[in-house]
Formats: sequence, structure tokens, C-alpha cells
Amino acid sequence: MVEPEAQDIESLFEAPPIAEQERMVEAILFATEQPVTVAELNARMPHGCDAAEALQLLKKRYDGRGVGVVKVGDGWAMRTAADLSFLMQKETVETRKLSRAAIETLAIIAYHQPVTRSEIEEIRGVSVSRGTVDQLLELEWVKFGRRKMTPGRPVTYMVTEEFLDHFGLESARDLPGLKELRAAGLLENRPPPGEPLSSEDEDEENQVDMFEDED
Amino acid sequence: MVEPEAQDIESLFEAPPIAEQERMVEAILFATEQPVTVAELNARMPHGCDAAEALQLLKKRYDGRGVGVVKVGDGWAMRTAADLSFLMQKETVETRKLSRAAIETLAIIAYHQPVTRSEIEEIRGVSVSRGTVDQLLELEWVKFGRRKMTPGRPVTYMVTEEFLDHFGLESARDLPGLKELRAAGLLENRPPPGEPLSSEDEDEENQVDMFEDED
Amino acid sequence: MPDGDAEFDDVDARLGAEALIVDVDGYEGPLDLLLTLSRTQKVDLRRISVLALAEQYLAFVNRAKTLRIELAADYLVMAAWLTFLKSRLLLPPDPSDEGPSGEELAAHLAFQLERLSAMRDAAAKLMARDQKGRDFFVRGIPEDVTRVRRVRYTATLLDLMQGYARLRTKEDFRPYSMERQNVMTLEQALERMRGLIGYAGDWTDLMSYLPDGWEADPKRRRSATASHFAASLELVKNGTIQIRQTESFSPIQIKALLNG
Repeated sequence: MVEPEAQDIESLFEAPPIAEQERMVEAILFATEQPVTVAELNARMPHGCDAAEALQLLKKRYDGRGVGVVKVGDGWAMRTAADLSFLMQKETVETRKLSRAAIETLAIIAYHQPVTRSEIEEIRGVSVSRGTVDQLLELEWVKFGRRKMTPGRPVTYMVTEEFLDHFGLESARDLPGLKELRAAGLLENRPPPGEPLSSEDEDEENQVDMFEDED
Repeated sequence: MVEPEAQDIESLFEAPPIAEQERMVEAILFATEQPVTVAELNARMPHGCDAAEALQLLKKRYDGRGVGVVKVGDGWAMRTAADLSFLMQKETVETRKLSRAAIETLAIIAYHQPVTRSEIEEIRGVSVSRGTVDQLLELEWVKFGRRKMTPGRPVTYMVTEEFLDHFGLESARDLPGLKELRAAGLLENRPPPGEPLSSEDEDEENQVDMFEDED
Repeated sequence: MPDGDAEFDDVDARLGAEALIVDVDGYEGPLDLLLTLSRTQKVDLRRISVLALAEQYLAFVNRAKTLRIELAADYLVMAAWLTFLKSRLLLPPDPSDEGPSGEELAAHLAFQLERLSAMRDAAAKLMARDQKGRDFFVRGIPEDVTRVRRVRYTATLLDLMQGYARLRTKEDFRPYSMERQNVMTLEQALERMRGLIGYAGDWTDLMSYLPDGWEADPKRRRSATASHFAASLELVKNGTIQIRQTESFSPIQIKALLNG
């Protein structure tokens, strides 16, 4: 008695063509928040569908594409191809002004190189934090110079090629001297007479050049 | 200074074949919920890629599939085919039912944008309650546009990309029946007879701009 | 509702009144009501008889008034305006009158009704569209894009020169700067003590932590003592050490706190 009825229903709701079933699996895998098992697929798809077969077709279709059908535990999910993971990173570059402490430290290194940390502190009048120098080293604007032949043999700092490049200088000698800075209106006050550079001048011929226009 | 280097890089890293670019666009669009612009695609893909071309190929490839490539405002996204919504009952998120006032206000903003609150009130014939606009702003379907150049410089409202995305529209120009409404003069800002025209003409131009010269 | 209330003449009147209350509540303002009334004319909104519409509206308002229904002010404003419009439409045009003609006013009202009606249709069409999360869906497992934030520091040559100029001219006018050689900062003392404290298993006089060369000169000793004392309080706060003073002016002693 029941047999013919069941047949009727089956013919009434014929399973959609396999290509259509593949579309269904595709949409479900795309939109579902968790991996989906074959049983779940079958439960959600119209009567008579063969989710397992549709899934295999879909898997084949995505073979070598930017996205793939992968098995996760008991379920299936779509994932971007592993070789394209580099695209899933978005690099944002943020430009920030260097801090005043860093600029001052950098300026001292540029004008007085090779210079030790204690000399930098002497000139700045405040202690130089480790972070400041590290930042300059990291930026590759500053490098270690030779050790100084004074007690404790402290390391010295110098500016790098990268630094010259960034600031459009051919050499550190091209940095304007105090007189030029003053002429450019960057120096408003005269330094106290006879005070400043004496001690540093011994270190390096360069600096004598650089500041020879000093009185 | 950078020019010669950039050239070197270009020859060093030749753009990947277009099929590979298509895979990349596929992976990027697949991975994100939000629409991605061509500019963003180009920025994320290797140097020399032509995201726009790859996108067209991809769009064609997904034609008729369970998932499709759709344009949303300036961006592109992947969405499931609407005819398969019956499979997605589980995924359906019950959205808060909008009041009739909110729906009408939304339609007025969409069809008349950029539009001021008093213009919305003029069309609806009742004052717009604060909650109505707030609800639309909260849904991120509506945003503030530029101020109108009329006395008091009132703010204007416009629909968002999220609105376009939600209703599956490529742009505000694709709103249903927009052309007919415009042809019938029903989107004109027609002042009541006897009232000075003042700067209304200017506004009308704005509105035409909105829909015709965009992009 | 108790039966037998004879406020109204009959049941019909009462039901009618209630229906009207519901109706007025249901209308979103006079324009909405007018639009509904105009639909009874079953013609293109551009061809409706504004005169007939005005009469219908006024009849509605009058009925509401006799039933003592509170009507919002804008319903009454609209009634007044429609009465004015009606008179304009009925009377022959006065050539000396400067205001807009009755036809113009009527045409504008028809336009407003048509526009509102069009917007309602548009709203309905909009809501009938396939909607995200209902008819079509976004990726269920979005793969987040990891943001790699790179900070690029910049400085210009001018910054550099200004910085240097600032330093080289500082001696000339430095309002707040102190003679640094006789000052020990809290940070310096803290750094020193962090290095030394590990060895202090027993109560030790704080003064014994002062660095060489700072105990003799009173100026330097004061500064070093103060900074070391402040630093030790900081370390107590961190739970690194304990501090005690047995009586007023007696030596301050500290001791490392051994964890575990």
C-alpha cells in the first residue's frame, strides 16, 4: 500500500541535477560559520541529493584555485590556498616624526662623530635613554664606530650611509656649521665665547673642519 | 632618487601570470566579508598586477555558480546566489524589524540624497523623530553627507556602502525605479508655490551630480 | 469595558468613534491621511480632484471634532489651509491678487501626494529586494587579514639642524636646567639599586648604597640620598624590597624580599 505513494513522492520531488547540487554545496560551505559534515549537507539539501558526490565534484573544481575545499575534522570547509597566505597580510605604513630626544641625539652624533654616549649626554645635558640610541640604530641611521682610547674603552657612534642618503648629504662634512645655522636664522643666540667645542676637537680632524668658522 | 631602483624591482619581480592574479583576487575576496576596492586589491597583490582585469576573469568564472562576485559601491565582494537562500535558513540573522517611518525615511534618503532632515519632513509631511534616523545610522545604512549650502548649513544624509551591500545594489544609481521617478519629476525638490526659489536650484544640481557624475 | 455606559447614543456611534480614534492614530500626519483619502478616487494622483479631497478631509476633521477626538495641531493647520485652498478654487481668480493661484496650490498638493506615494512604493520595492543575511550571504568564516603595522620614522635636515642649534645655544639661556654633575636622578638611583639589591639578603643601611664619590660633598650626598630613598620606596611598592627605620633619625634599612 505504501510503496506506490513513496514512489510518487520521489518522482514528484526529483533530486536536482548534480551540477545544481554542487552549487548548493558551494553556497553552504561558503556561508556557514563552521565546517559542515556530509550528513549536515544532506539534511539541508533537497530530498534525494547526494552531498558526498557533489562535494567531490566541488573539491575537484577548486583544485589549484585561490580557494580550496578542505576537510576539517569531520566536516568540510573552504579555505584560501596556503601559498597565497602572504596576501592575507595588509601592511600599513605609519609615518611618525622622530622624537625630539632622538633628533637631538642624532644631530650630536652627526656633528661630533665618532662620539660616545657620555659625550652625547654631556652635550645634551640630560641622560640619553637606551631606547633613543636603539631606535637610531634600528633605523640604520647610526652605527657603532671604533672604541675610544680612553679608560673603559667606550664604544662610539657614527652616522651611516643610510643616514646621509635620507638627509640628502654626501658626507657628514656637508652638514652646515654653526655660522651657517646662524646665518639661516636657526641660531638666535651666540654661544658663550670660548666655551663649546674645545674638548671635542681633539677627537677628530673632521670636526675642526666643520666648525672652523666658529669663533 | 627612487626611480632607477623601482625599475630594477620591476624587472626583477615580473608580474605573475594573469591566471595567478585571478587566484589571488579569488583568495582575497573569499577571505573577507567586506567589499574590497580594486585599489586595495592592487595594493595587496604583488607589484605589476592588474587587479581589475583579474577581477573580470574571476567574475566570469563564478557566473552561475553557488557563489558570485558582486560589485558593491566602489568595492567587490563574494556573496551566495540569492536563489539558494532556501538552503541558508540556519544562517539567517533575524534583523530588527524596521518601523514604517524608518523604511520610508530610508527610501527618501536613498532616492533624494544628499537630503536634509527638513526635506525628508517635507516629503513625508510629518516630523522625523530622532529615533528613526538614529536607527538608520546605527544600522550603518545612512551616514552624514556634506552640509547644504543653504541658510543654516543643515547636514545632509546619504546612504552608505553597507546599505548598497545589504540590498545587493552596485550603486545608488541602481535603486529600483530611479529612472522612472526622475523622469516623472518626483525626485525634484519643488518648493510650494509662492515661496522664493532661493538657492534650491543649486541643490537640485547637487542631486543630479550624485547620480550621474559619480565615479 | 463595563456594559451599559450610555455615553453614546447607540452602539454604532461608539464603535464608529473608536474606529476613528484608531484611524487617526494610524495616520502619519495629514499628508498620509490625504493620501489615503485620495485613493478612494481611484484615479491617477495627478488627476485627483483636490477640491473633493479637501472636502473629504474637512469632513473627516469635523467628524473627529464632534466626537471630541484630540487632533494634533498639524491636522488643524492642514484643515485651515485646505479651507483656504477650497475658497481659492471656488472663487473666480482676482487679478489684483498677488499670491499663487488656487490651481497652482492644488497642483502642488497633488505633487506632494504623488511624491509621497512614489516614495512608499520605492520603499516597498527596496524592502522586497534580496537582502544580505536573508537572501544572500557573506563568507561564514572570514579569514582575517592580519595587519602588519610598520612605523616609519622621518626627520628632515631642518629638524636635525634645528635640534642641534637648540642644543648648542642652550647654555645661553637655560631657565630651568640644573647643574647636572651634582644631581642624581631617581632613574639613576633606581637602576643602581636594581643591580645591587639582589645581594642584600640582610637589613642594610640605605646609605651604604650611595655610589663612590657621592658621600663626601654635601650637595652631592643630599641629591644621592634623596634619589636613593625615593628609589627604594619605588622598589618597596614593586614588592622587591622591604624598608624600615627603627626610630626617628635612625638609619633607614632595606632588605631584599626573596620570592618563593
